[in-house]
Amino acid sequence: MTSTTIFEGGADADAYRVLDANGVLLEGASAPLSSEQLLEAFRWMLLSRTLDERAVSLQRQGRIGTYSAVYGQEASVVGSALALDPSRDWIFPQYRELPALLRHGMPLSTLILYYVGNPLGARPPDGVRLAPIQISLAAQLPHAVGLALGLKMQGDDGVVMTFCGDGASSEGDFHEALNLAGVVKAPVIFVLQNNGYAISTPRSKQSAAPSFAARAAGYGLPGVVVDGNDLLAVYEVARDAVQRARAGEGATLIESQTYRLYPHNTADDQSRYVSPEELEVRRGEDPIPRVRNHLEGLGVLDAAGEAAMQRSIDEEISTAIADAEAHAPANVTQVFEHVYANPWSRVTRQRDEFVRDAEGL
Amino acid sequence: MTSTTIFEGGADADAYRVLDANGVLLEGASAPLSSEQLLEAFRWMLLSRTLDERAVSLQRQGRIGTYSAVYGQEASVVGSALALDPSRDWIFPQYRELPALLRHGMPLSTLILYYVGNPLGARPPDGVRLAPIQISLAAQLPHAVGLALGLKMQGDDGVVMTFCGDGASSEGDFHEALNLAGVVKAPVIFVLQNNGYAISTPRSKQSAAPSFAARAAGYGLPGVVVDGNDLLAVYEVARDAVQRARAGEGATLIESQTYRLYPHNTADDQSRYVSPEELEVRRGEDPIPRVRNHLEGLGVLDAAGEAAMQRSIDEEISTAIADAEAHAPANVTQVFEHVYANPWSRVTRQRDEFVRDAEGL
Amino acid sequence: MPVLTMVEAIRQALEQEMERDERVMILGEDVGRLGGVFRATDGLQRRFGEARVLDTPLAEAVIAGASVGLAMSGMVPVPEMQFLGFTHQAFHQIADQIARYRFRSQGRFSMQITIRAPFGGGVRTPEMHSDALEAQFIQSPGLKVVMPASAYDAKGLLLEAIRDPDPVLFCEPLRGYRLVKDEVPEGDYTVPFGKAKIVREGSDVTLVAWSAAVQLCLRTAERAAEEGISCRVLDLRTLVPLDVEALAQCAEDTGRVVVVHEAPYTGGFGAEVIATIQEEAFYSLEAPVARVAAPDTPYPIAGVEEWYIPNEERVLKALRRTVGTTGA
Amino acid sequence: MPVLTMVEAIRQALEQEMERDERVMILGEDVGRLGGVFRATDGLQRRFGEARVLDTPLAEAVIAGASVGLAMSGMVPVPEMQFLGFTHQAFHQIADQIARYRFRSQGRFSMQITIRAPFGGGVRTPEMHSDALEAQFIQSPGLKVVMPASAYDAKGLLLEAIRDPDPVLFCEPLRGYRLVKDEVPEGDYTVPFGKAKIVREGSDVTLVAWSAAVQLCLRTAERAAEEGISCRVLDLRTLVPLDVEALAQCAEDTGRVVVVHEAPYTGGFGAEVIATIQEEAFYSLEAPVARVAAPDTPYPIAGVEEWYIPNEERVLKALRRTVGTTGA
Ligand SMILES: Cc1ncc(C[n+]2csc(CCOP(=O)(O)OP(=O)(O)O)c2C)c(N)n1
Ligand SMILES: Cc1ncc(C[n+]2csc(CCOP(=O)(O)OP(=O)(O)O)c2C)c(N)n1
Ligand SMILES: [Mg+2]
Ligand SMILES: [Mg+2]
Repeated sequence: MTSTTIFEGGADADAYRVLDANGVLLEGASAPLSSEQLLEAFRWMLLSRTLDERAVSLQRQGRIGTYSAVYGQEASVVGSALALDPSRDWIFPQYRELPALLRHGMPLSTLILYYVGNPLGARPPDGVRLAPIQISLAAQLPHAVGLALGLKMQGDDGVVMTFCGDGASSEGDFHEALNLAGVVKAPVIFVLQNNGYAISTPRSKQSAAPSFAARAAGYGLPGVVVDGNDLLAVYEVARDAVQRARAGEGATLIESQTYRLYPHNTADDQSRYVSPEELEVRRGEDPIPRVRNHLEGLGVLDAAGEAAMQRSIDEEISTAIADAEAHAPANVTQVFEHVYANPWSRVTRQRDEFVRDAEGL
Repeated sequence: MTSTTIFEGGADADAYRVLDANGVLLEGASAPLSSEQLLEAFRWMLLSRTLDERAVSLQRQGRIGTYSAVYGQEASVVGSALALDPSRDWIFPQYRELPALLRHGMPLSTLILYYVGNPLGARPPDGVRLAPIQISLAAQLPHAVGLALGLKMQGDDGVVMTFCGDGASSEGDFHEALNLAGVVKAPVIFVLQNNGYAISTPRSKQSAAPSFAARAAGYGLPGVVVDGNDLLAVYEVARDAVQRARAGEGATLIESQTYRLYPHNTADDQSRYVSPEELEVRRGEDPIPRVRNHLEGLGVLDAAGEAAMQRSIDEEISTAIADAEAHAPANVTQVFEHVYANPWSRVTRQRDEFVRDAEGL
Repeated sequence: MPVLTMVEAIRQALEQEMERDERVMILGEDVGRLGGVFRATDGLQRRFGEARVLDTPLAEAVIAGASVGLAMSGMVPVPEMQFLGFTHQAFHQIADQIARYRFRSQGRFSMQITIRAPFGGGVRTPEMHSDALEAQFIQSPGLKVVMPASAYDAKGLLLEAIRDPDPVLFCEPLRGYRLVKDEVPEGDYTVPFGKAKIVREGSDVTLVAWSAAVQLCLRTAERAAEEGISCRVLDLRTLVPLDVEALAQCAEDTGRVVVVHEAPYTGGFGAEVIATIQEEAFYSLEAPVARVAAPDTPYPIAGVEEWYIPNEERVLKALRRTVGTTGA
Repeated sequence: MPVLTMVEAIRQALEQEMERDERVMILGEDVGRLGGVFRATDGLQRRFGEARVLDTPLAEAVIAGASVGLAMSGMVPVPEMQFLGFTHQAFHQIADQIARYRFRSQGRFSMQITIRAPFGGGVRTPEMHSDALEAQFIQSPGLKVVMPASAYDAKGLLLEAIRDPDPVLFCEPLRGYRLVKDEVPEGDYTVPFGKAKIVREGSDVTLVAWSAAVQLCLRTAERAAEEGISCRVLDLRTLVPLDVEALAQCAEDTGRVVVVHEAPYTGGFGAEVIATIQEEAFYSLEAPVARVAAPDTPYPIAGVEEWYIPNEERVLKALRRTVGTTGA
């Protein structure tokens, strides 16, 4: 396998940027977030990264199932989610947006329960405006449009943000959803995280489009390309899209150009399709040091401050893992619950029999 | 139902044109077709129109099933098909492209057999590079890409043309097919006939895109908008796309802006959703008088010439109808033929039983 | 009581329910100004506006998929698939999203969605339009599958479906739209799911059917009576939930059963009817349960469809064979 | 003879057939450089090039749909669906296009296409990945449905499938990929469709199964033997074509039958097995045919799947009940 010099992933030269590679504000740019907001964002990013590392090790120990890390995409995910108001806005995730879900109100221990394999882990608490993680790629996009339309019909001023990958964007559902969103002017923001790969399939084989944002014009929507490793740029672009949606101006497609620094998931072997050179280059574009530098430049974060932050994160994660592992184990009745609001006789009979059998064992 | 002044259908001001509304070459334009080719094209258009009228009346008499007329779209269909070489190129139709199929080698009597309800009517003769009429909207687009890719892999210099409607272009298959065509640089031409309606659904409710051709950029393909009622312009645009495809430069999306002057099909009642004013305006853009004027201007057609042409067309159609109606009626074995190359025992048993039963009746 | 055709009964149910519950909305291809290609939604857009009777782009997956989000937002969507055959374009949204969203979200989100879809042969319309695909949706737990055979049931079952918090695939027989006419109360009523109906009494054999095949069975039962065969006809009305008890009871009462459906033979819902009967009433059966169905071939073009779909002769033949057979 | 795992046998079949017939090509998500998420196509792109082992965009409908055109062009496509659950995204292309294109074109175009798709539970992978959807494809006349249970059959049936001018859905059990190992000839051989195989002899009862459930039945038969129940195990191998004769013969020989599958109970292919048996061998049956299946609920998350999919205890229970029952 020869490594090429044209790498997959990373941001185009003309992608929207606020920070330079070292986290310094570009000339003429102004920061769209206050120092407190920046610190909050940085903590979510750090929490996400720490969680990834812990989860990968839990998976190795067999304590949780297959896990897909956010690693490398923290600015893209956190920057987008920060533009939302959790008390009125909704998120429809794919599966690689954990810090967005947490910030939106999903308890960490519940999320871990999901990875442990307990059905209850999939349930967002009442009031948390969040759809379950989606396995069927791009299937969440039509849902997001429907919910946005429903809010609009009912005079609710909430907006909907939905995430999908560069790979998922090749599905028919992507097209049908964006087209409908255009026609009904649904208050929805499509965040397409282009992280260079769909499992092993590189961006260049996913589409011949110069950018995924170029697709927006075909639906009468604005399309934006943003450097997905620039937290401030992602936030700004997302905030504008949310404002437009809330103002009744309809949907936006945001292509957030980032990079998946970890393998697809804990079962994947990245070395089969990513060259060490490419990985090396992309590691240099890690969004976390970029925000850290910016915060240090602002004088609102130093090594001691970050260490304290890290300690509180470690503790938060440990507590959540302990809570999830202390949760009552899943049981046979969960196979039957919430299938129907009104289950029919055969299902009820099956449940009774399965429960009896399980007790008999 | 209030009629609006913004009509659906018809060509945008900036659509590519060669002829003016009266069939006169625009300044600086040159005709891409010789007089003989123009006469051939005109004859196909006239044949198509005559066939529509005959078919509608056959349907009223119960001699054929539901029929979708080409009426109004003759320049769009014929102009596109003329760019193909039937001895090496392929067509994947939707269902509203009859003259293209005929010109490509489909016998008229076979087509009529299809409308009569005989399964054999769906079979293009061996050697005719044509796919069957497609009922499932947009499903033919992936097929066309696959065939184009297969030709390319085998070093065959054929190209593939496939048609779809403005309505069909909202299907997920449209997106998946164009995206794959871009990636593999398939020699395929997508002719999207935007005739203003999908049954009753107007163009404006089908998509908020400024043009359907605007979608091409999202697949890395060239997209062209052409006045679909201008035979010469359609031909020129299609010819260029065919040349590009044959030269290994990949696919093109052509949006041919035309208008469906008849109801969707013989079961439809257009007056429920099209205002008389709109229809009146669009009738004035009928492509047939436009070519006729052009031919008369060239001095290669006069009233007597057209009358002779019309007579030969009438005769051709009458003969084809007579042939189709003289064809042996469909029989029960046709329910079972060509389902499997190697039918399994139960199907064979069913066939034997059904045939016995039918004979017993 | 007024006599309505099935399509009129369906339209009436939709109109009354939209009137009663402002969360109810319709979306689909050509449902608005045209009133649907079969006029099932005729006049509803004029009455309830373009938002609640939404003409969508031509894209079945997003019609189904948007319904998921609409339901989450508190609306009660009644999407129309122009033909059941085109549910295939939306299969992933129906089978994997609508059917399972309650389960996936562990009860957080209800999918109060009724997908209406006409289907069935005998009206000279081509494949995909005519295909009887009900069996393909049975293996989608979470989804209910409703198949009315009369105008009365069409209204009552549709009102039940729209009000049911569970998602429903509501299949309407094309052939019945205008041909089936019966008395339909003007007021509000529902027909419960999972209760099959004996639409004709008889003692020698039970004909089990649903949707348009019920009329075929009734006609054939008349002819069978002339031959001295007394047929009970059981209309299942809903396939999920299945009225297991009624099937067992009929098998016990008549000892012989013939199941009739328009879908292909192998793997059709007739197989489930047989499996259920032999599980529940094995010792009552005096003869194998016979199936009358389309052959294992695709829906053909109009010129040959008369041979394809079950007809009175084929049902009669199965009846004669079943009744002529004596127990072991 | 070399002992191979199922996934190795599949890879070998693909490699040998691509070698033998240059029209054969593979397309799908991650089939190339990665060699497929389960390594079924490992090394094939290196050997046969990027055109014949094509990494496609992530879009199942066009993977299936392009295969139609590729077959028309004279290629022999072997598309891979990364998981059977994602055939739902391509359902319209598989059921309405691939399955029917020969019929629709009246024999003009052959669909020599083999769609490979892994599926099945017990490997802690989530819904859609684990769903056993075979019954949903039975009502697509024109399509053959193949479900190998051993490495030997996987290779032989796959070679048969690729060479069959009819389209085949070839379902590979995830659980068997690495766990099932048996002797596989290195050379060329095919296993014919429609011939079920008795994989264990027995006289009291027949266990009917396919795919991963065959191993479950073999293990359970061992335990049943300890209880004095002698089980025959019949591996159907292909559902379409169905070996009707073998089913009838087993029912005649053992008088009692239990059918086991991973898919949900209602409307699963078990119903067809039962319907066929009672049609063909009604008078030989000494007890109702029992079904062991998943319940009528969606495939659940890993923590509860052990209760969901059939296990030895549930099969044993059905065996005891069926054998304990005496004829009427
Ligand atoms: C419809 C569907 N097809 C295939 C898969 C298998 N699959 C899971 S993740 C994945 C790649 C997704 O890539 P992308 O959308 O770019 O997201 P990323 O993993 O890069 O975040 C694939 C093919 C799936 N889950 N759903
Ligand atoms: C997948 C699918 N959905 C719905 C239909 C029903 N239908 C047949 S024609 C049609 C309108 C097609 O409009 P368009 O693509 O613009 O083509 P036109 O009829 O205008 O030529 C519809 C909705 C279908 N045939 N296939
Ligand atoms: Mg990606
Ligand atoms: Mg149109």
